[in-house]
Amino acid sequence: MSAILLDPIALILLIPIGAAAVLALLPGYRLTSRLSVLASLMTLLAALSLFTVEPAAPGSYLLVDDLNIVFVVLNTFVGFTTSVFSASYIAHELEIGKLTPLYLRFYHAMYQVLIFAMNLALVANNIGLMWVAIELATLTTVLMVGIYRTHEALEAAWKYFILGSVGIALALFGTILVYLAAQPVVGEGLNGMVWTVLIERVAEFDSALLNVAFVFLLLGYGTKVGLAPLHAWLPDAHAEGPTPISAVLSGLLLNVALYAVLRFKMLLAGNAGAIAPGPLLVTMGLTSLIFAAFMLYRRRDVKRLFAYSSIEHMGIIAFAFGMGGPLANFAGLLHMVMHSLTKSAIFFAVGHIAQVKGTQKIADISGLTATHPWLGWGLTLGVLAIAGLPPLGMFMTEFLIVSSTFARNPWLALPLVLGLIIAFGALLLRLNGLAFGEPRGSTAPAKASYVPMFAHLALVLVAGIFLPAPLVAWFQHVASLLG
Amino acid sequence: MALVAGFLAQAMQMALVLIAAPLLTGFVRKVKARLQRRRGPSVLQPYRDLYRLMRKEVVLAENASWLFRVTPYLIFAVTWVAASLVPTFASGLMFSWAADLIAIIALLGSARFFLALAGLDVGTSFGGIGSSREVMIASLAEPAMLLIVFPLALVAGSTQLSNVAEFMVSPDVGLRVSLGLALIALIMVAIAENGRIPIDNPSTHLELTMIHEAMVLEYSGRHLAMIELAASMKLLLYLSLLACLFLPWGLATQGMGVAAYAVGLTSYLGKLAAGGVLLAVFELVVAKMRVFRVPEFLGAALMLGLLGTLLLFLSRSL
Amino acid sequence: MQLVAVALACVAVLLGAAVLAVAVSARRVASTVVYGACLAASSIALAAALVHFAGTSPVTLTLPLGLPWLGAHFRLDALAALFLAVVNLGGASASLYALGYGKHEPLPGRVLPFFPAFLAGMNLVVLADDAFTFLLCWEFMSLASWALVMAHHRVEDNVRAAFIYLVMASFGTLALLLAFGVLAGPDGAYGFAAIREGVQTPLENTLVLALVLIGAGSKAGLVPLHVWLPLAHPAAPSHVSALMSGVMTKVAVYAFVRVAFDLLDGSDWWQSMVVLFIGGGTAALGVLYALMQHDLKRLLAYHTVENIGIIYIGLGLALAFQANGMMAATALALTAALFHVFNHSLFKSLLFFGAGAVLTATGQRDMEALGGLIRRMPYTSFAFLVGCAAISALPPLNGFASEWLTFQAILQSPDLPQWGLKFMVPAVGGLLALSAALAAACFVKAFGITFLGRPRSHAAETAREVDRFSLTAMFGLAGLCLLAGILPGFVIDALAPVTLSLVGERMPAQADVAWLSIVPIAEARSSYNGLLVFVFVAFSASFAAYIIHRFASHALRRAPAWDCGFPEPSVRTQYTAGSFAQPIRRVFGTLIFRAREHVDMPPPGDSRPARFHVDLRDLVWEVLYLPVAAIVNSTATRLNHFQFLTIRRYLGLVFLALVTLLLVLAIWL
Amino acid sequence: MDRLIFDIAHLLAASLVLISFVQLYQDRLYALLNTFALHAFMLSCSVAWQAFIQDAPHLYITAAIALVFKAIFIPVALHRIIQRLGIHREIETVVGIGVTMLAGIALVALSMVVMLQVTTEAEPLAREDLAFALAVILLGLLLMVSRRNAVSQVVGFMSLENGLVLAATGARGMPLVVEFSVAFSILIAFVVIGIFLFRIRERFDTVDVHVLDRHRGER
Repeated sequence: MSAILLDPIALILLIPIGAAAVLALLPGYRLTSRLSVLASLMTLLAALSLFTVEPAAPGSYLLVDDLNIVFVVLNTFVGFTTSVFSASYIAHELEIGKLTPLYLRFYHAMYQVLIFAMNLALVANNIGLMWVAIELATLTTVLMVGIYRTHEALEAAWKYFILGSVGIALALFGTILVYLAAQPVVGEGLNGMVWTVLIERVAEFDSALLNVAFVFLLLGYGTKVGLAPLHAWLPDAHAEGPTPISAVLSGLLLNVALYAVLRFKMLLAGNAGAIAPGPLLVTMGLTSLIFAAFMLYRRRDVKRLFAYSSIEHMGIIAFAFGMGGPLANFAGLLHMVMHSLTKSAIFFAVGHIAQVKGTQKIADISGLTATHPWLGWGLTLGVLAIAGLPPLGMFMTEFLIVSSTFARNPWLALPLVLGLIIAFGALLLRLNGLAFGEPRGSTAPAKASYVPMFAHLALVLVAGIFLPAPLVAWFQHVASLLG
Repeated sequence: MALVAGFLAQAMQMALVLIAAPLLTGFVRKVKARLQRRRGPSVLQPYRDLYRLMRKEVVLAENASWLFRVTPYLIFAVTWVAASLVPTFASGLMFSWAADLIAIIALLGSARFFLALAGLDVGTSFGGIGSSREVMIASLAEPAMLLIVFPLALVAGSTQLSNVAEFMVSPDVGLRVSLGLALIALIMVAIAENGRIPIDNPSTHLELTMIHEAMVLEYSGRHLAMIELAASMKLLLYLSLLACLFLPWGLATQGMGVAAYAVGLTSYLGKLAAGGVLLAVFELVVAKMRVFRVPEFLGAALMLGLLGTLLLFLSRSL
Repeated sequence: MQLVAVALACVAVLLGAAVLAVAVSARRVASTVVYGACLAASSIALAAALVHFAGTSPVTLTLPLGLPWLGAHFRLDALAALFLAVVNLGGASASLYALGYGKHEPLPGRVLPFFPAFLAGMNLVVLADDAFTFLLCWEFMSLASWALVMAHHRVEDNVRAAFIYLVMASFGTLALLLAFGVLAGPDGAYGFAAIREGVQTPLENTLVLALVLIGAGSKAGLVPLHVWLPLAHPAAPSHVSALMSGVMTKVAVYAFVRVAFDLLDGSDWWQSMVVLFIGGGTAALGVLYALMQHDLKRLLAYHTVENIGIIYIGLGLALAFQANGMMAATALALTAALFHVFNHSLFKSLLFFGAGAVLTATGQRDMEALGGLIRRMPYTSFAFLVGCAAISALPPLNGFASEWLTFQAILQSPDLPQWGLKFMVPAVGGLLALSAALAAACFVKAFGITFLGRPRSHAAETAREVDRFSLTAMFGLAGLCLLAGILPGFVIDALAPVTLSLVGERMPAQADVAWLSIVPIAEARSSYNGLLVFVFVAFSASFAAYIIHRFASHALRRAPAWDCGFPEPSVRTQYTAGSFAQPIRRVFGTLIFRAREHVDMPPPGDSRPARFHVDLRDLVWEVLYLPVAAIVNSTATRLNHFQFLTIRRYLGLVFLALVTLLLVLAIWL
Repeated sequence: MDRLIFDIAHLLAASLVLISFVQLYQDRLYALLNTFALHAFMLSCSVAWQAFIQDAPHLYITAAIALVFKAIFIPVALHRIIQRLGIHREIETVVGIGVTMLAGIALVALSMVVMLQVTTEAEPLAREDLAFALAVILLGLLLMVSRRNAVSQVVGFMSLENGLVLAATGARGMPLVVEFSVAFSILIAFVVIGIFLFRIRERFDTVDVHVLDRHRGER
């Protein structure tokens, strides 16, 4: 028992689920939100301690390797900061009566469940378990998106739910196919789904089955990643749900799904006869990038705007991993981390802005830097970051992706650059409207917690200029794993 | 000793252009009058005018600034320097290398720049008319002039007037189409630059037609004298430019001695006289053109210059 | 003594000042402190750059920043030192000017933090020695200047200008990024040292050159990529406009020179034709646009476009000569270009300072509302006059010296073997001459309408001379313009190590030519002596003045101007900027701007005033940019339907994707 | 004996595909529900058969779930909902039934082609089963996208899921099958509850008819 409690892997799963159970019972939002923050913090610490303890030999269910530890740490960190943010955010929602204490309790519990589900999906060594975890994560987020119970919210949740379920179904079929491919080689039973076993025997699998499997998995988990044309649920879910959830969706859930795709990409890469997954990813990545870039121009709801920018960046990341090679993979990983941090920071800012201005309509928000300097400049910094301007982190990644792509395949670089510049224009246009010009809307001071936002932005800023050598070595190793 | 001689020669040239300039103006007027069957004023009339102007008091517009008062001296000085850098009776003078043809053009340009500013200084509409038309003409005349420089410089392999002149007397010039074109273009530019008919009428005072006169309308007394003198020096400059570029015969070179200088001087005066007569005749036979015909006139000069350059390449390559 | 370390330390100081500014921007002393720090840092960096000219062996330094496995490489060689000097000269003078000018800033919080950052960015670009650091600093520079353009963000036009500016900037950055992608190769050898070793195929060479021409050109303001420049430069506070116009465009030129002459190994002759063509067109169009402006700062911005054109003409010539191995001529052309870079940074900063002074004194940028300032602000107007004379290439000032060198380089063209170049270069020379002449016309207008004549507005009547700092900065620059004009030989010799390191050839040493005159190729071909011309003019002017005042009259009577019989003419009867430019507009405008004049003359007995107005069209904008915007717009509108599909349709999309992929599997595998 | 085992499994699987076609053909809701019940029943038979031949007792649970939950409970519940909400009895199709059928045939062909590339090392049973399962899944999706009624789309989703279960059970010794089927039953329960909760009448897209008149998110 004690062994389990000391085992960080167990901890990052047990703490959230336990906290969820407790939070579901406790009344009073001050206490609950504090508790939620505490739990998230402990989870984060547990995740960090993964670096210290030598991971045990992977069991048939759980696994920690260099790839997913990056995700886990990122996941728990953003989970923590978001819980801090939601403490102040939800308090405000409670004041204006958008939420009742009951829903609040529900919210915090669900939040922890979500963290649990995502952590589980990340550390699962079993593709079946991973699937279950991701479905769980989907269901919890569905419930959270619908939490305001406005028609728009319910509608968004419904759309998310239906599309998500179909995606999940496809993913499951893919999983079954993988098992079928593995079964003749590794024998019947659990082994056929254990990741570590699969990856080492994959060379002998039936490649045709793997191809079909990958198609289903790509579409299934790709729906979660929000790659066009499977993205439909994403903007509405972001726009109608509570902002912390938008932050978590963009910052984490998309990554988790992407992580799943990456796992199976590695699997396919291991099999000589199978199709190269790269071109598929590149195509979907470019499609998402360019599609989202154009969609940015017509957005009137600020949260939808940034939801589409998430699609755009997922496109870039998918593109990078699709290109493969040490540079592109490194850039892809880094870009994913940067995007999580930045996008959640932006949603923190947007959440408070929406609360202050009492609207999410871009047209009704203006001149923030003049009225709310902290929020305004924070937002500006964040948008400049996702627009890929230095000295913020994403400049480096985009630099690596574009330059290496152009050197290897110019014809792919052109649409990439096109999409980037178009998206840039749209984001900048909206930023000008939001942060500058004659102020519009309420100028009441914001009761906001700036710490999470600026913590994220600070990290992004530092990463843009200086990356500590161990981290780099780590990423390079992971990049080499991704092949 | 040679140094002193050089200084003397240079000083002589400066004095020469200063003295000869009004004479040339007077001469041209005289010839025109004669051709119009008038007696006309004496050839020395310009000197008298200058003298009288200098003795007069200056009537200065109330809101004229310091620039307005400095400009006449500036223009005079710049034109004088420019004029004395063009070989007149002798080439290769002491300081002739201080500025090549391009620099001389630019010097005239700066004179015009300040004159145009002076035109705007008082803030009457006449000054405005004058300046704006002047710069319009200049903006075409200067490039035309530079395009004329190209063929010359390319033929002679130098933009240094003395060298060009020496090259022109040397046998290996030959007869070249491009030089002919350049000559015509240069004459057209010279007419425009000096505000002679058909571009401008130096003796008009009808507001709508005047250009140069409009700019200097507010000037009086010694200031006007300076400007008049500068104007006539400019005319002289262009004539001597034509002379030393296209008929450089009899031109002495630095240090050939007094005799050669004397020959050069006489030949130079002869060229001036010929040029003056031709100018007068030309002014009589053509009519002044509308201001907005001028661009076409100068555009033609510009094209001739460019054509000259291109033809030059052809003839060189042959 | 590691000079590059010194320079980087200065950069660190600047960045520190930026951070400090964020904290203290609310205080009164803030601007003094920040600009003081900038002044100190830039001066030290300037000193470092100048010292480096003495010993010209490149010094490098690597910091553990930027790309982790590469590190941030910095290198101070002759070229970098030259541009470092230009940058910091501009920076120092701007800071000095701002010590006074900055006091009038209504929103110091939006200027103070970004000004030092901007300076730092420009310094770093010049020092950077690997592609990543270079581009990072390049884009950082754009970003900082964007924030400065955005400083007065409540003005609609500024926001628009800033938007167009940053989009164009990052467009350029992407172009450069692609260029470096080609140079670095697939395995990402981003260090300039590695790139120098590498050898490019002709295709790669052409690609890189084209991309750099676009990338650097969009920042420098080459037509047709110039559209942002006349919008953004005037929008910023004047000392920033001075930096953007006078210095940042030079950093762009630096980028081009660095890649085209240093990183690339040689180029082809027809490539140089493209550069020449663009350069000539830019020069001529830029000045024509400038002539049509009434806004003083916008006029100056368009002149930046023109001068960049002149610089690129020089660079194009250098490429042409280099491609044909005419090294002496290459050195001449390159020197001319770099000399003009230096000169333009001087007088363009000076002119923008002047415009800023006018702006603070009258609150007006519109020339139609100015006039007569020479009487209210004598010192400013004198300095501005010097600047006008210099940019109009009037001897003996520095503008003429560099343009004269360019002409000398053009005169080397007949030795070029290719017919295309033979014919092109003189034509470009014609364009150069045209733009020089038009520039003079334009500055007669700028100075005459703004400072001469009678005040056209109350603000102009009550203007007051500006503070001491601003005047010091302006007179300092004016002095430098004169010095560089009368002693060009020293500048040319200072540029020799640069050309040596880039093309392995230099102009003949000017220091030992008699009488300090300059000789591009040989005494017999051409020579020019600014000092002598200056002395002659000064002497003969004062001589004439002395004689007359001594021996003739010096009486003087003030009287009303000749009013042609209409007493007390209103100030409206003066020539305005528009009417002054009218003849030239008639000549060129109808073709280039589709200029149309409309006269609305009321019938007799109607008391309403007659109206005359001209509409000009910016063809570049209409032909190139509006269509792009339209395409993006319509595409966005069309794609936007995907936001409003029904769930069934979305499922249909998923279904379609699935079936397609399965078909792909079934058919192609 | 082997031959017989194989044939029965094959038969059951094929019958699922057949019933999917029948579903495509339906144009009345009640009839559709009945066919779906049949579909589920067939599935449970096939699962049971698999349980028997693989002697994997846990599969009987799956079979039971399929029988009780899908073949009986859900259809009944949907009947009730249809009555309660007064949903139209006719099914609005996007394209004609015939076209849908043709598309269905094409899909079946496609799934065959895709699966036939699977090398024959994989035991033939699994291979055939997979082909059928894929066909059922695609047909289910087709049903979802070619019908306008919420209920019929739910039915489509459920038959898609039946295909999944078929595949999962067809895979010899597949772990977690029960968990999967449970998880999916939960999903389906959610869907049905959602339909009831959100008063979804005809259209799937809007959670309430009134919303159609209101502005939607962006419009």
